[in-house]
Amino acid sequence: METGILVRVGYALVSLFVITNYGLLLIGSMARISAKVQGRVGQPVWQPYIDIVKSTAKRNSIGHGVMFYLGPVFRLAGGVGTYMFIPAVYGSVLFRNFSDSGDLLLVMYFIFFGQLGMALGASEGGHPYSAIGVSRGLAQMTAFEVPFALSVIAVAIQYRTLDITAIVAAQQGGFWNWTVATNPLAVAAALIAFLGMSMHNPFSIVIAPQEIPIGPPTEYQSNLLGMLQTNRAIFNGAKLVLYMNLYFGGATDVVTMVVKTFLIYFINVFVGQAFPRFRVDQSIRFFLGVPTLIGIASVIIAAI
Amino acid sequence: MLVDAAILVSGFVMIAAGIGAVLARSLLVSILLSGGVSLVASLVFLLMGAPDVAMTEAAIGSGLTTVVYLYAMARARQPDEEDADPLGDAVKGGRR
Amino acid sequence: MVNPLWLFALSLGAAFLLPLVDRLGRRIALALVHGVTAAWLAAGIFWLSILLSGGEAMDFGTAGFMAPLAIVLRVGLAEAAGVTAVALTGLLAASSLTRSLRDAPLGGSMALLMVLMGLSGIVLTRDLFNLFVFLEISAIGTYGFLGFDDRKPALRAAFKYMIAGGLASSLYLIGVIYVYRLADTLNLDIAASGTALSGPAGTAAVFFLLAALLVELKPFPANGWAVDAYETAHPGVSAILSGASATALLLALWKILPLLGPAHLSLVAASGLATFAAGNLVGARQDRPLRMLGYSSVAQVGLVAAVAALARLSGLGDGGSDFAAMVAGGLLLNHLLAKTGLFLLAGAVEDDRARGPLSPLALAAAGILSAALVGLPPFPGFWAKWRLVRALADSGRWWILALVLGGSLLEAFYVFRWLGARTKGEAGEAPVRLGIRGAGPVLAALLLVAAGTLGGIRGPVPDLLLWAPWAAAAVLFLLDGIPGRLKGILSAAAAAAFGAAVWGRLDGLGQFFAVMLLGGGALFSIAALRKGGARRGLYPLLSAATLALGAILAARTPLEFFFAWETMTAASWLLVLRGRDGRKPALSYIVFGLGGAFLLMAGLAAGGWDGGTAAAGWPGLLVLAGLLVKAGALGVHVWLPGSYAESDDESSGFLSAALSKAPVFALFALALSLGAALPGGPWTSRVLGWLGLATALGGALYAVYQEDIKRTLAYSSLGQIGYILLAFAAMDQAGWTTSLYLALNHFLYKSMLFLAVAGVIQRTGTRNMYEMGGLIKKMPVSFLSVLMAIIALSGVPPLSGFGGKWLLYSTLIGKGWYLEAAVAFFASGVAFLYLYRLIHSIFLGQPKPSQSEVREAPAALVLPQLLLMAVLMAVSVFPRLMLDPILALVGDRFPTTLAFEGSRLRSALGYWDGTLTMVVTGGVFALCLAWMLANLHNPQSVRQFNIVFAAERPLRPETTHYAWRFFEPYRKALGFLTRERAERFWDAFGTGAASVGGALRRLYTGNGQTYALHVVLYVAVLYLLLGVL
Amino acid sequence: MMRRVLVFLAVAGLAAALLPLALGTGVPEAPGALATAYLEDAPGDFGAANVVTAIVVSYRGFDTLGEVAVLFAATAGVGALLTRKRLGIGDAEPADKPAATEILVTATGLLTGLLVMFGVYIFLHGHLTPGGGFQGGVVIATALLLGLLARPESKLSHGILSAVESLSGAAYVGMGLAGAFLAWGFLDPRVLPLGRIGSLVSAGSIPVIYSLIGLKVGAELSGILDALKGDRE
Amino acid sequence: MSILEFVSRINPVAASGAVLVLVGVWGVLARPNLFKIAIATSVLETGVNLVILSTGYIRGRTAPILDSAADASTAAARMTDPVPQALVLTAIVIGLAVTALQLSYAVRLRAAGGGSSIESYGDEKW
Repeated sequence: METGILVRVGYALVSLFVITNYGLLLIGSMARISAKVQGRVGQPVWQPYIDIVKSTAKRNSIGHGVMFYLGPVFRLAGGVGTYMFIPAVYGSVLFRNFSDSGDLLLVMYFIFFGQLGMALGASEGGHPYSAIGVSRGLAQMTAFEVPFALSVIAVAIQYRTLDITAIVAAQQGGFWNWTVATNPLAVAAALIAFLGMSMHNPFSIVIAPQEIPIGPPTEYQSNLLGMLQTNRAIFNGAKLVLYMNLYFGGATDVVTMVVKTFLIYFINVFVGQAFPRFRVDQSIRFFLGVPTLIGIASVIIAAI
Repeated sequence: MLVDAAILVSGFVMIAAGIGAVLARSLLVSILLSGGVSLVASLVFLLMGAPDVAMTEAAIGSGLTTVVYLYAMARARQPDEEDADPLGDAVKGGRR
Repeated sequence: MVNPLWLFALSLGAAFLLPLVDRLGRRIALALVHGVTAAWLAAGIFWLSILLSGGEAMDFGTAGFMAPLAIVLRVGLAEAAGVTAVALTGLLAASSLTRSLRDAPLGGSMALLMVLMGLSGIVLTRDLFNLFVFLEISAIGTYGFLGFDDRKPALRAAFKYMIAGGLASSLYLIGVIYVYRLADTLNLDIAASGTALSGPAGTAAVFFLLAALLVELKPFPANGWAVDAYETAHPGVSAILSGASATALLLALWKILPLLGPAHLSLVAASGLATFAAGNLVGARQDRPLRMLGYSSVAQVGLVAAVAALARLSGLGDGGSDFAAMVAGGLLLNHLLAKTGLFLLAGAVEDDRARGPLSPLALAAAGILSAALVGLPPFPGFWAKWRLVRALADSGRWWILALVLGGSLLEAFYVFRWLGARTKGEAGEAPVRLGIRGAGPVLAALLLVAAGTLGGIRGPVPDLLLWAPWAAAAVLFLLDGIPGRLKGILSAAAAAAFGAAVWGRLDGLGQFFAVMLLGGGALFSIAALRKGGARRGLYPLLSAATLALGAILAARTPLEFFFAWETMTAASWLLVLRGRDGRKPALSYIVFGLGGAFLLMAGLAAGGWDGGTAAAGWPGLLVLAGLLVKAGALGVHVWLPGSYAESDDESSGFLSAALSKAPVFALFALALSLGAALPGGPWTSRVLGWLGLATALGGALYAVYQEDIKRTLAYSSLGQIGYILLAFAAMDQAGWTTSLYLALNHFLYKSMLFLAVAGVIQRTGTRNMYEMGGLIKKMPVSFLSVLMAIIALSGVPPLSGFGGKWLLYSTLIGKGWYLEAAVAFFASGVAFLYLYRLIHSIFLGQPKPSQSEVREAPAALVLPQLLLMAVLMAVSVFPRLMLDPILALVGDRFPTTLAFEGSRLRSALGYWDGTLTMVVTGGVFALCLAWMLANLHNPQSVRQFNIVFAAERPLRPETTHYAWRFFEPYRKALGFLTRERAERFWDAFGTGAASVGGALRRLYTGNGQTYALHVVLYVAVLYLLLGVL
Repeated sequence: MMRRVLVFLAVAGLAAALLPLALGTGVPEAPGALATAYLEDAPGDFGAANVVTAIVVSYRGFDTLGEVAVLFAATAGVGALLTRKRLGIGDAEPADKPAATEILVTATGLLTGLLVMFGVYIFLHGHLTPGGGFQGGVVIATALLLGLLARPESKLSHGILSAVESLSGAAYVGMGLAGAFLAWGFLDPRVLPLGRIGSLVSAGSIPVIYSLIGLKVGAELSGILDALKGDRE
Repeated sequence: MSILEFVSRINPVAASGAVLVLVGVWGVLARPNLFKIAIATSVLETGVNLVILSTGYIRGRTAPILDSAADASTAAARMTDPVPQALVLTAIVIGLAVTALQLSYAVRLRAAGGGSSIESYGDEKW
């Protein structure tokens, strides 16, 4: 296990490179699929790459202050960090990342790191929409965290550990060992929470101010926006990997990982297309309703 | 026994006078009746072999006390009728 | 020994000659009056000194004969004390009476002499009929005294007083004569020695004596006449009535106690307790200070009478007369001095048209007197009440105990309400100075301090270290004139010195908390240097509160602990009261503080701390409940937000960061005394856990909706304490580790937040977050401090706060508290809301033009913040700095589930490597930062309103600073959770008590005849009860 | 109505307490031990024929001193309450002016003198016959009252009254102290020879004390009447 | 027990005194006039005095005053109890003092414009 620190950093960079590209392609392809479903042509799969390059290459950038600049840094660091704390592929030294820093709890909390920084940076922009977006986002976050937490607890009970690697290990040996088979309620709760977490429809009101010009990151453009777009890919990937690890048996190789995460993401987008948007207060009440009950049920099942 | 009887009779007189003193509407009558109670009491004291007390009761209880009452009534410009002037400020003569 | 008859001769001679002396001048006459009183005082003290040094009580006969034939006076300890008390009250009242006596007819001065002599006679005589004579002397003196300065209300009251007095003396005479008839003596000792009074006739005869004395003691409801007199008479007269007269009458009651049978004694106890309860209930409804003090007087006297009767009835306490003397005597002494002082003081300050605040000296006197009245340490009432409560608990009289404590709480409520109002006065009015009229109250206060301190040091708390808070307060108060900053440094030095002094005697837990409690005190003392000026009162109180926290740690016995605890409560209450709008919050602070303290007291007294079997039962639970009130558990938290918000900014920080850890410490100490268990068994742990959780969630939810920064922080503290309780309740290694870790962390980041916020408030002059904005550029250090603090508080890695979260969830899931874990997760999510808002509304968004001149906070605030940031970083990078000592502290009391492997902490479920997390995060952050900087082309800073704003250019920051009612949608969704149920409950509770008081006070119709009816009915009912008993 | 019921209940309750006691104790057959001791010892102890006086002035003399103090305090109170200023009586205005005939004036003049002498007689013989200082004092006050009635414009000399009151009171206390220093205790009358029982000069200082009481009481009661009349400054 | 015997056991002084006490108390409680209250108090006091003296009432005995004929040794067998007498003397004088003071207050209150009923002096209440 003991690997030289430089080697580990190198591995981590490779792992990061993989997830970045995968994340970008995933977004691109999903947008494409959505378009097809809706009968449009849609954007090219590599459109995210174009966006990032374009943003980064902009010649001018404006700033509102130090925190404004640091916001995207926090955001990107948050996304990268989250990924860094998750073992992406079970048994792989390359994709182990820095998962020995902490267990599932660390990952769950590190998710907030980027969001917090982003919120602060956006706030310094002085645009009211940023604050509105953040307030909605945070409000919704508190709600969807509940079913998610319950589901995580159910997993922890079930496998008697919070160590992600151990959780994956316990699910090896076929579909019937996966959490989705052993405790489907936990997975259901977690997936509903995922919709909120990804701010997909019907929980996309948070980014509604963004749609006017573009939401919490209203004031962002150029290089800073590029970082945010990069993060979107990495962060998305990290979360998908986490879900896969917790509920879908993890992955023993990169291909499995790609397939599984793609499918998880697909479910989400698919569901998202089918529902209208909730207002924030509605979504809060929603999350604290049925999904929470499902979560509690999953905990009870796991505990029995 | 004769003394007892006398005391009992005096007792009834005193009680009657006492009730009268409480019930009388005229304050003057009240005062006099109350003095009467004392006077009869002093008689009882005498009958009981307490001449000291009898003297005192007669002098103070029925005598001086009655005088004090009368003086006070006059000084207070209190109408004789008990219910008169219940709420005051009827006595204004010469005062601020 | 001086024959007391000389003194009577002196008094009478002086009184008889007074008209002649008066012809030489009123001053000389008054000097004679006061001189005679001084002679009584000297004699009393002389007797006391002889008797206390082992002298025997002595009897003095008259006319050359002794007991059965002649009247005998006795000088024993109680009598000597009584005479001293009466004369002392007379002299104290002189300061307020002298001027009025000079202007009134001579009758006033004569009446004063007569009253005091009569009262002394009541105290000294051993003859029942002679007692009647002295009762009449003091009564007639009182009647004359009530009206001496010709104020009309007092004249009215005097007439009512006379009617009731006449009834009482008639009853007394009837009693005396039948005692004579049956026992063939008028001498008390002879009457008590025989059995002649034990039959039904004797019982009835004694009943009349007793009823008369009880009526004279102003029992509920037969006391309207007295209360009217207290309210309307010259304050000096009221002081003598309430102090001296009550003392003498209680001693008279005490004297006839040997005549009483058990049924009589039960009557006294019942009547006394009913009076105590009703007096305080009605008193709570009073807004007229003198009348309020009147109700308080009757209540106190009722309590003393009840205690005396109970002590005799069934050997309450150790059964010895020593107990009755110490408790009843202590309560009486306390009442005497406090009430005398308060009447004089209230008379002086309420008499004036001046509505301004009190001058510092007057304020100190008022504070001491009120605190003494309520029974706060170190005054005599505190020691007496402790013994009383202990005895009541020992003998299982829980109802009485509850009644005594409940009544005391009510009393505290209304006395402190008055004090709060007087302290603040009305804005813009000149301060009220007492002048010569202050002599009485100040002297009374000093005597209280002296008596209480001596009683404590020579009695149950000889440890001088525990008195340090009072010493510090006194010294700093005396130095209050010197520059404030100097005092601040002294205060911080005192905390450090105290820490050094106690360090050696503290165990690990104590040392751990000493860092927070004393360190916090020193820290905020330094922070207080931010403002110059004298800052009167702040430093003495801050220092006293800090040292009291230290004393709590150093206490060895339950009483020492409680002593320090109440000291802390009192000092911190005054800190709250010192705040600009501190009146109302301070009142609720002290009422809940004392309510908690009384629960604690009951529990401690019942053995809730001794680790014995009682402690594991509900005495221990009472202690626990008391601590929870002080910790601010949800439901009894209503005192917390207001007091944290309205006190001075450094005080708020001190309260929140340091003082809130005192109950936490006590919880640990309690559990440790039971061998690391909670009283009441496993259910306690479960309930406590949920309570902590509810507190955590409630605190966070409430915090979300606040507009006031300090309220936000206050509720945030509430929530954090909730987590600490939750983890503590888990009662295992992980739980305790978590709890202690959270406590220390909370201290760190809440200190930073309050320091930063203090700077912000000082610079902007507002506490409303929506009135700020964009301060990041003006106050970067404060911003950084808040940023780090909120990252830590929210538990986001890599700062130390995450350790707390990780430990918490590991504990909860490991313990099987799954639902708790989920709710905790929700609560910690909610925390993000207010934290974000805190930093956004203040530091980010649009700057206000009015705040363009704002500068960084003063160095006194910035430097401590820098220090704390460094500490926070250090413990974040190296969690073992903090966790190793904590793990050592928790030790192996529980099965071990947590252990370090290098820098990695491993639990039963998972692991966490704080150092590695920090390195990875730092690395990733550096990478991202480098990328950002590398691609930053031609960055330009834009003007304030240069934002993309729907094709418009906003002109005013108000339109673009979205800050007011920030989480409105959230309120829409979850607002129902934060309806102020607890507030409403306590309000309803208060209203209920108030309406009971209101109903009771309808009895006080103001009609003298109704009062007389109450007297007769009271006697009739008492007689019926006597038959029943 | 409610009030009447309550008053009835209160009085009935008191009756329930009082009547059994008053009626149930019956009539004693003989004096108790204490009374017997007084009856047997008083003549020997103090040489007073009137045992009641012996008790009042000596054995329980302290009570009597207190009683005098009560009266004194009451007088002081009355005097302080009822000054002309407080009663709102102007300076010139006489208090009351009932008409008095010449005959009445003359007669009362005579009677007053007689009454004063009678009063003095009563208190001088207090140790021998019924009566004593208080009764004598009342008689003296009555005499002065008559004088007041006869000559309403006349005012009692407050100076003299007050001096008499003060000095006799002080002398009373002085007698008490003399008892303590010259005899066996405070108010012990045995500072003077006891004399033969039944003679005027007997019973030690009892007659002296009773006389002082008489003077004091007379002055005080006169003072009360005077104040009620409205003559106090 | 015959009625006569029963009556003879009752102390007639005590009985009348006790009833007078009740009458006095009733007067104090029932009549609102200031002077009436004072008068009732006086009646009450007289009743109390009777009750006091009743305990010294011994049938067929003389006043406790020695005349020249009798000597002290037989006095105790002939005389009544002197103690209640001594006490009553004190009580009577005190009663006068109280009455005088109470009346002065009534006068003073009236002079200040107050009414003759005690009900008009209820400004201090609750």
